Amino acid sequence: MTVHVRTLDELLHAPLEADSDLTTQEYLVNMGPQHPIAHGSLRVVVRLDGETVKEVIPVPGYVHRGVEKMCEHLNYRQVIPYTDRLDYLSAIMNNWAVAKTVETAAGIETNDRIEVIRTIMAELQRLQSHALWWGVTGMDLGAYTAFLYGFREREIIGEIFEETIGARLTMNYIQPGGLMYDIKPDFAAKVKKLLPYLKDCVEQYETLLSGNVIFQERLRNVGIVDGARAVALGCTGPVVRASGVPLDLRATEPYGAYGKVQFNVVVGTVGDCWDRYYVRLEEMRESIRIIEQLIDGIPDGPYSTIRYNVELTLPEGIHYGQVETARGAFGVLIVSDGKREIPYRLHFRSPNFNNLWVVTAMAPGWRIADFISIQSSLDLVIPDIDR
Amino acid sequence: MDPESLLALVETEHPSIRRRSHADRPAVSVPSGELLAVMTTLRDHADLRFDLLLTLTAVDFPGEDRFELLYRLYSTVHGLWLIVSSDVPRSRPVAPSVSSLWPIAEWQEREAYDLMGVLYDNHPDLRRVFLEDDWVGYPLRKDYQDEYMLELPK
Amino acid sequence: MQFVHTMAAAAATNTTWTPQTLADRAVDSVPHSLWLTAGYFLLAVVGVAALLSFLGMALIYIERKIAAHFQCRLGPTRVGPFGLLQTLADTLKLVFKEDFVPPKADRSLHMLAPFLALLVPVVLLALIPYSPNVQVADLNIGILFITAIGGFGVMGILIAGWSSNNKWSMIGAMRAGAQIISYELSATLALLVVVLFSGTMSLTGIVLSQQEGWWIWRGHAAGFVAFLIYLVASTADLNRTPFDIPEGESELTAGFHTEYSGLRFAFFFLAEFINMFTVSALTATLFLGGWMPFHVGDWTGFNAAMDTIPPGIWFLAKTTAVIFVIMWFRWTFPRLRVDQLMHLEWKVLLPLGFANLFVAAVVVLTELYPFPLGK
Amino acid sequence: MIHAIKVAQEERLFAGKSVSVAVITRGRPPGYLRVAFSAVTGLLRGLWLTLGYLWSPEAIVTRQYPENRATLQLTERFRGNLRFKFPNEKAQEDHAAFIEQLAHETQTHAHVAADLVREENETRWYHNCTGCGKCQEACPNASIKVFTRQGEILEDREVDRFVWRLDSCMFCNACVQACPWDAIEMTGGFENAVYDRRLLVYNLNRLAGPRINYIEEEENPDVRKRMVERRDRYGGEVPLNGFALPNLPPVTTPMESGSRAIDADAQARLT
Repeated sequence: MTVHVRTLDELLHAPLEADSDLTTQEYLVNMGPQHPIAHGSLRVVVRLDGETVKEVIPVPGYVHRGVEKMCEHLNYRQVIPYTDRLDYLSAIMNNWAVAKTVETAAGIETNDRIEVIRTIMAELQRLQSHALWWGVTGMDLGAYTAFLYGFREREIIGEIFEETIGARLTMNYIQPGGLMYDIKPDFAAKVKKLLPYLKDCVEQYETLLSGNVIFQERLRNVGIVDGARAVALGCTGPVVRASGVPLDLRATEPYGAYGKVQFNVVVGTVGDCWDRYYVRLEEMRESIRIIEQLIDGIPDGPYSTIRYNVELTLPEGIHYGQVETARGAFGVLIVSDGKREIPYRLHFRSPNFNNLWVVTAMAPGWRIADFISIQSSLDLVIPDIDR
Repeated sequence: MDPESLLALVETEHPSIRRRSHADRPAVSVPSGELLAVMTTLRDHADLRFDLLLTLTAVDFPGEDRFELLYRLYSTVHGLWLIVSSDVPRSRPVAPSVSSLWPIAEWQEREAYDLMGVLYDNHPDLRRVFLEDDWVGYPLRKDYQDEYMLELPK
Repeated sequence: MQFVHTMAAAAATNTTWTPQTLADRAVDSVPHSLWLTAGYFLLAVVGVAALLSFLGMALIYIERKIAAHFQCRLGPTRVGPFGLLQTLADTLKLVFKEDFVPPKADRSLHMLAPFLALLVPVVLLALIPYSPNVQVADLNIGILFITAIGGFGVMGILIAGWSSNNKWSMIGAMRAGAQIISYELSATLALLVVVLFSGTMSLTGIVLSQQEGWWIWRGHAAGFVAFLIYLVASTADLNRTPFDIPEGESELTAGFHTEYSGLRFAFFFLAEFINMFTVSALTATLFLGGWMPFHVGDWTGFNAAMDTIPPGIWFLAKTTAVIFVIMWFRWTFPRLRVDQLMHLEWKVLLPLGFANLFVAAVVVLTELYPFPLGK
Repeated sequence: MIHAIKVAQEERLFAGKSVSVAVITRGRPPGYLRVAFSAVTGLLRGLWLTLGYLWSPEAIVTRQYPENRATLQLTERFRGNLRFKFPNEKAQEDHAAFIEQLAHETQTHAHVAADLVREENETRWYHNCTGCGKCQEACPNASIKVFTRQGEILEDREVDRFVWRLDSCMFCNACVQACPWDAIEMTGGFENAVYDRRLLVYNLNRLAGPRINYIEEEENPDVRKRMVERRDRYGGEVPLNGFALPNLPPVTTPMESGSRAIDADAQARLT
């Protein structure tokens, strides 16, 4: 029995056919790694017939850094700053995934204060991520002004992070057994002041893009994928929720303080780009709701239950932990040999890597412009795909 | 369904599987010859319906001459979690592809092939994902070496 | 101003007053002195060239500032006071950049295309009545000429896209061809409404015909609808958002001018802005009364006050207003898809344009103007 | 054309439990005219929103960065350049004022006072570091190398050079967290652009010697003086791909060709 291994060259040099009665030839174009839609450096080879997409071949790897290999030489605390650099728009949530896995495996207890602060920070980050995504989607569809509005909100939330954590993008905030810093005394007041502003911003987003007929036409009924197919294609996060599957780890497997708060899992009905767009917009409102419920009663307690320099060794075996980031289920799979304080093997289940695959099923049959809408509605962060 | 009855159910369907010790979640170990049959049961059995393949990866154990393939499954119907593991020999790392059951496996298996060198049989399009086609070796293997790497500790 | 009054009165009383364009003066001066003729021609050329470069830079600066303030930014502030010299600095940069021609491109056509793209708006600049007596040439078939020359504008884009030997350029050029040719129809239909109303194709004649009220409201709904159709269709002709699919940055990187750099890229850039000015000036001339001051019925005092503002200022103000609207569209709306663009033209604008033309014809035949012509 | 957006809350059974979901549905406003009307008003509302921003200069968020250095406020926890904490530094911040005061107090000429200060000034650089190397162990990128030496007076290991590589630092704050002696901190410094990567290697300590409290317990000024030694720059090897990781030897092939000691010219710019 032999297993046939193919190469990209083989694929790209396959003969191109004329698909219609007219003798127009199909052609290949490279959307990326240097292309405005690549949002980083993702290469997608698209086979086109005129304006119509026939096939999509994603070719990631341009920011592949071998993080998993690196992590085999780092202890669990040192792994966490590297997770910042996977999905950099969900840095805190990625930190949380590792911290949670280590805590569960090593049996480290945390307290309510830690969990509540983690939840608030994660939701602020989700807001930040969705605000930026909203702007980027606007830019992809030609509304450049939206891009700058999205960035403005992102920076305003970033200021809260900077005050508490000292960093705006790569935070390394959530540590096994606690947090890197305690919140400042005026943190709650500042967040409470921010929330009405953010609510107002979401309304502005509605006015500028959601209510715009061109925008609706660009997204509605484009790139439809139904619930069962989305699940089979490994989608998580807003992508699968837009198809009507309420798969949200915050609700199905509550962690942190999510079990104590009331919030809705936002789901769509059709599973097109519009649903994926609006699910995120509604999620911003839900995030604001979650923060509102938690911000008033942050319990007292220490901000870390273990000392920083304590040796963290996980028991032998497979440990898996996951959180719902802004883009879907981020999982950490640690295989520990039980002897050293570094993982034997560490694997990141990144939501973007899995969400990217759905584009091969969604895009064929649509036009180039729809391909832009589809890829934009997936909200891909390239370093998380490549790891 | 609690983890215990889940494992019992899987065991009655496929007696050849073993329960995994050292796992913080329900986990089973499957002989690679039966992997596809077990996976089909897991996906299609009315009480299981594991329809979401969250993670597919491989772990290298050069000392024991095996790759351990890890599959992490979730059932959106019953809310069940399961880790399935299967060993393939390191000298001949061929495993059946589960891409016919979960389309996403096609993508994830390509990653496992690219970085670990596990060959998936009946995979529709087995080629490297991240690295170039002419890359020599599989970087996540424990004995991987190239000229740009730090030396491994003795 | 007495001057405007005189002319308007002359037009209203059907006396034979003809505006003096540069072309007229040049022709008139032939019997007297050929040097004078040459001088008039030189004046026309220098005037248009000066206007061209000034407009290009001014409009780019204005667009940047407006876009910045729409987006809660400041825009250029570093070069010169208020960043006024930023465009100049950028132009200098573009001049000194390498003029790159892709190895497999059709070299001669690749180099020719930017000039073709710039040619059309420049020719049209000559037809616009900026003010009474400030016009290069007043053709009695002005509208026909505009339509004919305007249709030629797509050639530059098509040639640029084809000769670049780049897939993105090619797609962009094909999109541009389809789009501009389609929207030319609606634009022409809207122009025809004005021709019907004013009974002349000469641009000065059209301006003078709006003495009693601008066509945008004097032509019943038909005038207003024609104005809207022309605004939309000309924005599409300009390839500006929401109709910028030939460039469509996030789709086609830069569309038809992907392979252009340096001065030749600057020419495309300039062509876009000059085109915008030309289109806005035409909109102002045809629908908003050109250099005519704003008058309201028999409010004599108000009308006299309006007359004190020079006609050139009126013309500029109206043109600027239209330019602002076009920029406003760009910095608010997302981009249409190709098929939606075609849908809008062939299934919405074009039928609406025909219906509108019919209504306009009825209005003209029945002479049901809201403000009767001054007799 | 345009559609209306509705969000309805309901309970849905999913994955074996009841989940509260908000379902997004869409409806078409009845009638062609109504659709056209809401399409046009939608466009106009968007235009109105952007126009509002055009007219409100207070909404501008631009910060004129290099010009606003004087007023630029970074937060207290901002994670910029790493530096040593010098507990005595604050007391001696204003040199000139200190010399003047000293000259006045001791009734001497200014240059004598300045000499005194130069000696006294060493206390300014007393630090908290014991050279335990916890930071070096905690660093995920091997950006820190603590060279220790055998102390003459205290007969204990003490810090000789504390070398920090900005070029491979990712500002994760692990070293600061790991330090048991509170000897280092991350500051607001972030303007680090240089033309040579080797200039991004910093020697953080100014004095090789024991921790501040050991020095200050010593009462004999001469002994104190012998306990410390000036350290200005790091002139050692700077492998371009990092120091050795705690449990890995340094790189031997082939990128090392780029590694070189800092030349004298570069050293001059390092301070």
